[in-house]
Amino acid sequence: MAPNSHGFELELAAEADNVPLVRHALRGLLEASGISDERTADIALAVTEACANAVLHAYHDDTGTFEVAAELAPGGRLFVIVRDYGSGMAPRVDSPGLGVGLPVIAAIAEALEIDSPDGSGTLVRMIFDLRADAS
Amino acid sequence: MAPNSHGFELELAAEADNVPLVRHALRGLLEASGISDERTADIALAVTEACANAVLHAYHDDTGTFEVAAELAPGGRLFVIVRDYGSGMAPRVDSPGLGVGLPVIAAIAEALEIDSPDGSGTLVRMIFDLRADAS
Amino acid sequence: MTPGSTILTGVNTIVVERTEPGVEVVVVTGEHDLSTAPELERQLKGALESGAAVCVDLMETTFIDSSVLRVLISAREQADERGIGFRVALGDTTGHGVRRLLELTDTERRLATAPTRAAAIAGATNGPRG
Amino acid sequence: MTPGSTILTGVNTIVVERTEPGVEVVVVTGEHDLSTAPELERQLKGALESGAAVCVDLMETTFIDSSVLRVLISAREQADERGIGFRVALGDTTGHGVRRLLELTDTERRLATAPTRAAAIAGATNGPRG
Ligand SMILES: Nc1ncnc2c1ncn2[C@@H]1O[C@H](COP(=O)(O)OP(=O)(O)O)[C@@H](O)[C@H]1O
Ligand SMILES: Nc1ncnc2c1ncn2[C@@H]1O[C@H](COP(=O)(O)OP(=O)(O)O)[C@@H](O)[C@H]1O
Repeated sequence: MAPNSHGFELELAAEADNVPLVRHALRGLLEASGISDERTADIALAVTEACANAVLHAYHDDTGTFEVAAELAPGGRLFVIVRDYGSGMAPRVDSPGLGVGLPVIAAIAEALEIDSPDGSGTLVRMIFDLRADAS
Repeated sequence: MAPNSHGFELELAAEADNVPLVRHALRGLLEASGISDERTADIALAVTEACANAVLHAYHDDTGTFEVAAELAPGGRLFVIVRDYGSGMAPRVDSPGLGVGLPVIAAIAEALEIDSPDGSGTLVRMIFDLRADAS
Repeated sequence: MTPGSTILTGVNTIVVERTEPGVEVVVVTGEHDLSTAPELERQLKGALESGAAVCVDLMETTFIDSSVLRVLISAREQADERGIGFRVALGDTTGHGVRRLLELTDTERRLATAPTRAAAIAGATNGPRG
Repeated sequence: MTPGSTILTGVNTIVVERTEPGVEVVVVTGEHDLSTAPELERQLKGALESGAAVCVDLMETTFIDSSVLRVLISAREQADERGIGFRVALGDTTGHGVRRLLELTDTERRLATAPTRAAAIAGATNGPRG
């Protein structure tokens, strides 16, 4: 759980109040690496949306946990994984959300990957380009 | 564009009437490979949703094309790529759709990957497990 | 927009039957997706404006995508708002592709389904919540 | 639900100011997401029920996620429905994280924005479409 200069890992209860903690860790990592504030804000948005999905959709009425791992990679990239052990991707026509979470992540990240390992929740992998002018 | 026993590639105008053609090619490929009707229907649904997104969201008022490539891989897997050259992922709060396309794909596919190569549309990669009992 | 996939599979049709009094039966056959969803929407709109109850027969439907599901859900909502009887016939002969989408999205109840066409017609003509 | 992130960044607050006659100014400071969206929703509901015009001040907001955007869009829609003046102040001091989400989702116009707090208050008190 201790951040270091290359990345961090967090394991958190799937509760809304824990999502700001993830942004805090992420900012710590990116600021130490000299990434622009703008790019940091973009990445914080995408990672927040992924965490929000784990909190809002993975566990229905149950409680559970989610994990976030971030790693700075050579070549100016950041890898982030958000994983839950909930229901797996469950499309809902009555989502309380705005429905823009996944497309927002896809628009900000260079690549978004969603795995649904059988019977063990959802794993969301994001790759971010850290150059300030990356879209 | 000719289907063969291992896969097919299609390049189509981004129009709704072309989406059934993709399912037709997909069924040809999967039937020849002895995949169960149930699993074929699941995969047809996921691929349809990806194509529908290229048709409905990529080009706004413009016209354009989309490409579909499918390949049977060793180990009982099917790789499918749906690519457009449109706006790139553009989250819309007023989408005319039901908003379940991406989660439906993620629920059916073993893995869903969305790349937004700078300035050249959206590339959606799906990996399907072909065993009949895969979820 | 014509049902462009007819040539591929032979029987992708949307037909409104008015053989039973007081109910319009919209029979959806074969596979349907964004290419035919607008036509289905038009037919359902007509049926909902007819004053009769509405039954959507999916017994011979092999495939639907989320565009079609959206049209069906919205028809059911409109029927409820206007107090029109509405049922969707979804049974053993309905294709796996249809059931799968309803299962994944947990929308079977939202559509007010009945297991046979006769049951759907009976349910629809008993009023919106009959 | 308390604004749980206050300890982290010091100033994530939602404060309703009633210093100007005829307008409730909901001042959103710092970063906000699903953890504070319900509180914002409650405050906006209260403001919309006060009978006054409503201004949401995002001049010192550094970050919002789509939960917060949903609450803002829905407040604007409710204001329009009830004929209540509504504006969102979104200016140079507003954080990049806020602008980025509005850009990506193309929702700036949908929120009825004004570039300063004064302009937002003036716009809101001139009526819903003033
Ligand atoms: N971690 C998850 N577990 C289960 N379902 C998920 C998860 N993430 C997303 N989903 C499903 O995908 C849908 C789309 O997610 P998103 O685009 O973020 O929109 P929203 O969360 O606003 O509905 C959600 O409504 C939900 O049904
Ligand atoms: N190929 C694409 N190009 C641009 N935007 C896309 C594309 N695919 C998806 N999107 C965006 O992602 C959103 C979510 O897609 P989806 O889950 O399929 O729901 P729906 O298509 O019903 O809105 C769409 O509303 C759209 O804004």
